[in-house]
Amino acid sequence: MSQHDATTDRAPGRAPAAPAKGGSAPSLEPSPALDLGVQLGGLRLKNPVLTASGTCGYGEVYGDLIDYNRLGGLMLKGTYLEPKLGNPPPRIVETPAGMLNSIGLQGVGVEAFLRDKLPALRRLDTAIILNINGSTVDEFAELAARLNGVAGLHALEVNISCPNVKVGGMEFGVDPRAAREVTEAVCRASELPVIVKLTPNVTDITVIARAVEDGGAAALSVINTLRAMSIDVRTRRPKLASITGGLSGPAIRPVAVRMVWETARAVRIPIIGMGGITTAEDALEFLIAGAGAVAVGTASFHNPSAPLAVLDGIEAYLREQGMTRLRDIVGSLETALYRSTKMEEK
Amino acid sequence: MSQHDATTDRAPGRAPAAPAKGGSAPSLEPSPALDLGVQLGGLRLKNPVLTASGTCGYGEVYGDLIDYNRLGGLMLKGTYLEPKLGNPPPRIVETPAGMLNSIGLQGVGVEAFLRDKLPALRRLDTAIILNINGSTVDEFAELAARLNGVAGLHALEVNISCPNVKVGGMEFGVDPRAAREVTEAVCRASELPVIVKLTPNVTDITVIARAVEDGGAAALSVINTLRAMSIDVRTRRPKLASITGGLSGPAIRPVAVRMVWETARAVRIPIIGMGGITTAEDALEFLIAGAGAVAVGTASFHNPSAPLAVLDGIEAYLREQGMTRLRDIVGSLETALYRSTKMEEK
Amino acid sequence: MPGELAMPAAPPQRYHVRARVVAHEPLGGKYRRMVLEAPQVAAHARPGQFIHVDCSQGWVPFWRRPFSLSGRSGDCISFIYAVVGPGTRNLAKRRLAEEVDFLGPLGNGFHLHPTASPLIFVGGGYGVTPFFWLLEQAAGRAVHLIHGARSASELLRAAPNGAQVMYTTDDGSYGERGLVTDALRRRLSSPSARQAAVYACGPRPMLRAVALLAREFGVPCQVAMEELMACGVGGCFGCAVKVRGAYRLVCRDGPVFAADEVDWDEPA
Amino acid sequence: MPGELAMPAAPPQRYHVRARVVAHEPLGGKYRRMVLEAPQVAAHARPGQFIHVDCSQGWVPFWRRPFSLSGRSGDCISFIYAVVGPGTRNLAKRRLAEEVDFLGPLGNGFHLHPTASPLIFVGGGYGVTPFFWLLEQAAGRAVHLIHGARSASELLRAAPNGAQVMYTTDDGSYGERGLVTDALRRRLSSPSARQAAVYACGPRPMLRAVALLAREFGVPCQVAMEELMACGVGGCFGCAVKVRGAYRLVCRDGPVFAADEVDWDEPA
Ligand SMILES: Cc1cc2nc3c(=O)[nH]c(=O)nc-3n(C[C@H](O)[C@H](O)[C@H](O)COP(=O)(O)OP(=O)(O)OC[C@H]3O[C@@H](n4cnc5c(N)ncnc54)[C@H](O)[C@@H]3O)c2cc1C
Ligand SMILES: Cc1cc2nc3c(=O)[nH]c(=O)nc-3n(C[C@H](O)[C@H](O)[C@H](O)COP(=O)(O)OP(=O)(O)OC[C@H]3O[C@@H](n4cnc5c(N)ncnc54)[C@H](O)[C@@H]3O)c2cc1C
Ligand SMILES: Cc1cc2nc3c(=O)[nH]c(=O)nc-3n(C[C@H](O)[C@H](O)[C@H](O)COP(=O)(O)O)c2cc1C
Ligand SMILES: Cc1cc2nc3c(=O)[nH]c(=O)nc-3n(C[C@H](O)[C@H](O)[C@H](O)COP(=O)(O)O)c2cc1C
Ligand code: FES
Ligand code: FES
Repeated sequence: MSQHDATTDRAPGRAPAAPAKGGSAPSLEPSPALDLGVQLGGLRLKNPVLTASGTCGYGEVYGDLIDYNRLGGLMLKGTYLEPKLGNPPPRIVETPAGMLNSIGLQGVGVEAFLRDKLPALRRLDTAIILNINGSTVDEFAELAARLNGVAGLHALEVNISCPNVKVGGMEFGVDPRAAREVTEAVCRASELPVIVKLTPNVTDITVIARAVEDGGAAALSVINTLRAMSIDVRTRRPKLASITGGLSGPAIRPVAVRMVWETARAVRIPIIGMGGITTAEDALEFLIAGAGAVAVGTASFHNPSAPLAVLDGIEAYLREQGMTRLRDIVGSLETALYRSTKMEEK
Repeated sequence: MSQHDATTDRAPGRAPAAPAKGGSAPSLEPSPALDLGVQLGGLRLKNPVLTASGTCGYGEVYGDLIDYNRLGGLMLKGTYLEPKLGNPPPRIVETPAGMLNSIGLQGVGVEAFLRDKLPALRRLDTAIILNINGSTVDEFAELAARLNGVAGLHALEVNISCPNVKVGGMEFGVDPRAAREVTEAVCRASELPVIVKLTPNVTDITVIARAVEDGGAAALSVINTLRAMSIDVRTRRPKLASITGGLSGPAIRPVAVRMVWETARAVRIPIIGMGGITTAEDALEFLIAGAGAVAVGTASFHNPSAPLAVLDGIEAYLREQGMTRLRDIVGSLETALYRSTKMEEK
Repeated sequence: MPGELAMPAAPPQRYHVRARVVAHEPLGGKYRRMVLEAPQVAAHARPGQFIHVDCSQGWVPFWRRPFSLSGRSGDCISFIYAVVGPGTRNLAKRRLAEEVDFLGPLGNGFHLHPTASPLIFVGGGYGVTPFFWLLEQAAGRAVHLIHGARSASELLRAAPNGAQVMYTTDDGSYGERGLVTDALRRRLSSPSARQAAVYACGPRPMLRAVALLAREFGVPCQVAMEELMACGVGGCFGCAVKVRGAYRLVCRDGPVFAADEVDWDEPA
Repeated sequence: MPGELAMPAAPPQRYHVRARVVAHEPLGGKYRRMVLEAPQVAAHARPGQFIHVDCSQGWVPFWRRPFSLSGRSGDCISFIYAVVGPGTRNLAKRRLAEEVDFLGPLGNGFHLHPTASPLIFVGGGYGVTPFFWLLEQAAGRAVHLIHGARSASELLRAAPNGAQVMYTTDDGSYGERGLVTDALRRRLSSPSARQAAVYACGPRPMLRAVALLAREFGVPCQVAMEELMACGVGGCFGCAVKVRGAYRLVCRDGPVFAADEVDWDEPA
């Protein structure tokens, strides 16, 4: 079980250029250069650590508390064409080793994003990835098209966990045909690399993953939140106004790792792994299972420096293991021993 | 978040007749009789608290540490027609607020169960429910038939999360047709009330629940474990020899409550709710969501008296709320306020 | 209502610090006061702002916990908290010289009306804590503090200087029997209160009642609101309250809002 | 191998107790010893058995933690543990007179061969702790204790009475440089060891090597095994080891097994 490890300086000041403590401090001795670079379809990241969508706003949230320039990229808050009011409160619930949220994709809409949020992001030296949403396939395509030719945006992450109004609010992401259709529409409309984010609320994630790969996605994000619910037994009311919401945090990590592993064996496109990552060790589970990059979400609420600690720890691990390239560990899970043992048993 | 609350006497001795501390001690003043009885199809329980299958063996495990006679029933370890070797170790992993297991249904087989285990259980004043398993529909039916006319067995719980060898090892429980087929076969073969236990690893649990209801099940158990995985980053090997396993414990509770709530609205047969119950408050979430009874599983590993503490706490809650019958809270979730608010927003 | 009530946006300076505990004392009842040495935070904080404290042991509780600042002194800030659950129970165990990890100062803080008089502060339960500091800022002005709770044991009787203090308890176990709003109504009914301004912090039903009274009497009113918080810094959008028809974030846009801009009829 | 090595099944008496800490002391290195007052447990426990201790704070760690009993004295039992992770870190914070919640005594325990001589005890790292107690049971008989670890700081040098003790360290920082099995081989090679019996506790690779040596020299051998444990009482079937082709439970059927019955070639 990951233990909490506070990772900040005592009064680090704004936007510390030096890495936070807690992650391993970079050694001063010369050591072989580490190649942490990641190629996700057409998107190049300088290292594999991203922030997960919806947990760092439009990139303005933690910029004064951690140095975003050290990260591989920022996956921004889910955005629709139009501004969204979001769900009524209560919107969040604390659960064992996790939390529920039903923010309802409250957001400023694409025009306000481009006008008010993007300019500041252009000054960062990190990949900027916008999480896009729609209620119909056409909305997705229109939003993707609007983002063509926009400087400072490096990729789109398509959130297919949002409700499809055309089919009674069922998520796009649970139906392989709808998932593929959205993917194709966005890929057709967009000039940017298209990452599609899968929902874990399905019987077989590989079926959806393959549909999305066939639809032309450059990469996959795995996983979004698990649908869940919590009840206040005193009032006998749901703790979320929207009744159900999404479970995230360490509680779901074992499910996320399993889904990344399954998906990695089912598709050829790269995967961004996420779900409960709090430490480098957690992130390494995803990389070893087959993710080419990772995103840190809920953990940042507990510790804003969590993404940096994850990055520092991955570097330290590679050095310890005498490796020079991140890709040497991607998908390096050793299962042969166990498989053969199992067969022997039968 | 539930807090741990040790619930035992300081040296309680064997099989304490008095309730353990920690749950509320029954008041000595006369108070209106509480009706905690539960009717699950043809099965009558004196109260709604059961042990979850696979977490109390064949009922011999905790009998010296807690008084099973106080419980509504025991759901015993998963049993096949034949003895099963089980999976090679490692079989368990600790995870944030939970654990993985891949025991592989190690078990003595039905004949040894009847010969060696059942006689002692007949002396208990609690419902005895055997969890049955098979690799084919015929195996399920044969096992169910073998259990007809056996004294001291009160119901069967059909575990449809086990792999269906006829269709390449996919679980029966993820396919509505297979789920219904197994249910029908067992109901046809058995004279006992048939409870069917649903897997959470599906896109829409209500589809499976309805199929099983149509197949004739008397009640449903919701949920079994979530498929999950954990990796040792030092060895880069899976922490379970079987690579993936089942996630249980408090981590999954919000998913379990959601599934119970969805299922309760989709079927007319009663539900036994389970998944991460550690305290009475947790159990009440399931009852309010629509479960008619609850089962305590993984929590017993931490605290063998957890089922008794849950029972005591449910009683205390009912008294506090001035209620006299358990069924007054079953399905009492109040959602109207929230729903109307949400509509207003649109 | 006057424009001076519009609250400024995100605060200019926030820090993630590990600060040494320089004092930690029981205040009676469930209350304790903690003083932390945090020079930069102390330099930038203002009354009504809060800090978001890591109260966990091995990730339990999973979220940080927000506490209003109750004072500043030199390089130190202080807050007063009630021990009510797992987080505050852990916090209560911290000893002198140990370090506490927190984010702050967060939120906007109160803005005292430049000319209003008297200034009426209304604190329900631990909601009174920011007023201990706000009182210092109002030094020299006429201030009334109305502090209420369910019963005497939940009152914080750290009798501040320079204010007329009135206590209320629901059960009459200390001060006046009744609600803070009964006392507030009486105060506002006095002709001397025509130019008053009201500042309130406490549970939402109390704030709502205070807001309605302020509107009834036509005096400006600011309320410091509470919502469950995950991140505390505007990252999760969890702590929403409806203000003028849109959801604003208590941690970033508040916790202080102009009372008449809050949509009080929303459930929360 | 003689039938007397067959281990008895589930123990006759188990209790779930909250016991007062009556001593808790550092033993050097990462080691600490805890003494708990638990009359019923003390009355029924035997060397080689273990207790399953709730080391959690707010459910972290989620499982109890198993520790071998290292002794009994009157109404008290004791165990020695290394502080290595979250559970043992929490345990190390328990103070005198606080209560510790545990299940025990669990498992079967060692069974000393009635006539063998000398009795050779082999303890790797904290695996030596049950032998401190077993030594008392062997009082008056010829006993050799071989205790090894990676380096001096991991040795438990609580020099027991009545035994010849030999220390080994992998790095030679204390005692002999090498493995316990090097020392064991030498001991078994001596003609005086023809009627020896071997009792071992430590990491699986060590136990395997000890078992092979005992077979080579034709002497009886019992090994106390370790596996990750959730329940500790036979409820979860998690702590399986393969013994004579079937999975047995370390917590219920063990932790002590006849060395030649364990399927050592299984991965674990
Ligand atoms: C902006 C802000 C300022 C605050 N200032 C103070 C302060 O100065 N002193 C003080 O004692 N407390 C203050 N609180 C409340 C404090 O954060 C909670 O009491 C604390 O989080 C409880 O944590 P716990 O783990 O001990 O208990 P929990 O078990 O988490 O909570 C105990 C009870 O408090 C309720 N609660 C928990 N968190 C909140 C919250 N954020 N808002 C409302 N109710 C909550 C729970 O529903 C429960 O009933 C403030 C809250 C906010 C949002
Ligand atoms: C029957 C039995 C008897 C034991 N007796 C003692 C004893 O007398 N003294 C003592 O110091 N320790 C003993 N142990 C080991 C002890 O249980 C672990 O060190 C302890 O659980 C560590 O818990 P933690 O939370 O501090 O660390 P964790 O973070 O859980 O573990 C730290 C390290 O120990 C390993 N570990 C944890 N639990 C076990 C386990 N059950 N078996 C093997 N490795 C494990 C982990 O893989 C990790 O590398 C015994 C174990 C068993 C099964
Ligand atoms: C408060 C919150 C808001 C989120 N918003 C979005 C979103 O807008 N779009 C999206 O695709 N995922 C969203 N997510 C999901 C996360 O990006 C991530 O997939 C998930 O939380 C699992 O990772 P974690 O456990 O590290 O948080 C949100 C998660 C949280 C907790
Ligand atoms: C070690 C272990 C063994 C289990 N074995 C079975 C089983 O044999 N049959 C079955 O239907 N469910 C089995 N389960 C699932 C539980 O009965 C229960 O559905 C699940 O663990 C969720 O409840 P919990 O979180 O309270 O444990 C097992 C769970 C655990 C942890
Ligand atoms: S608490 Fe996260 S946005 Fe306010
Ligand atoms: S630890 Fe559960 S069966 Fe041994």
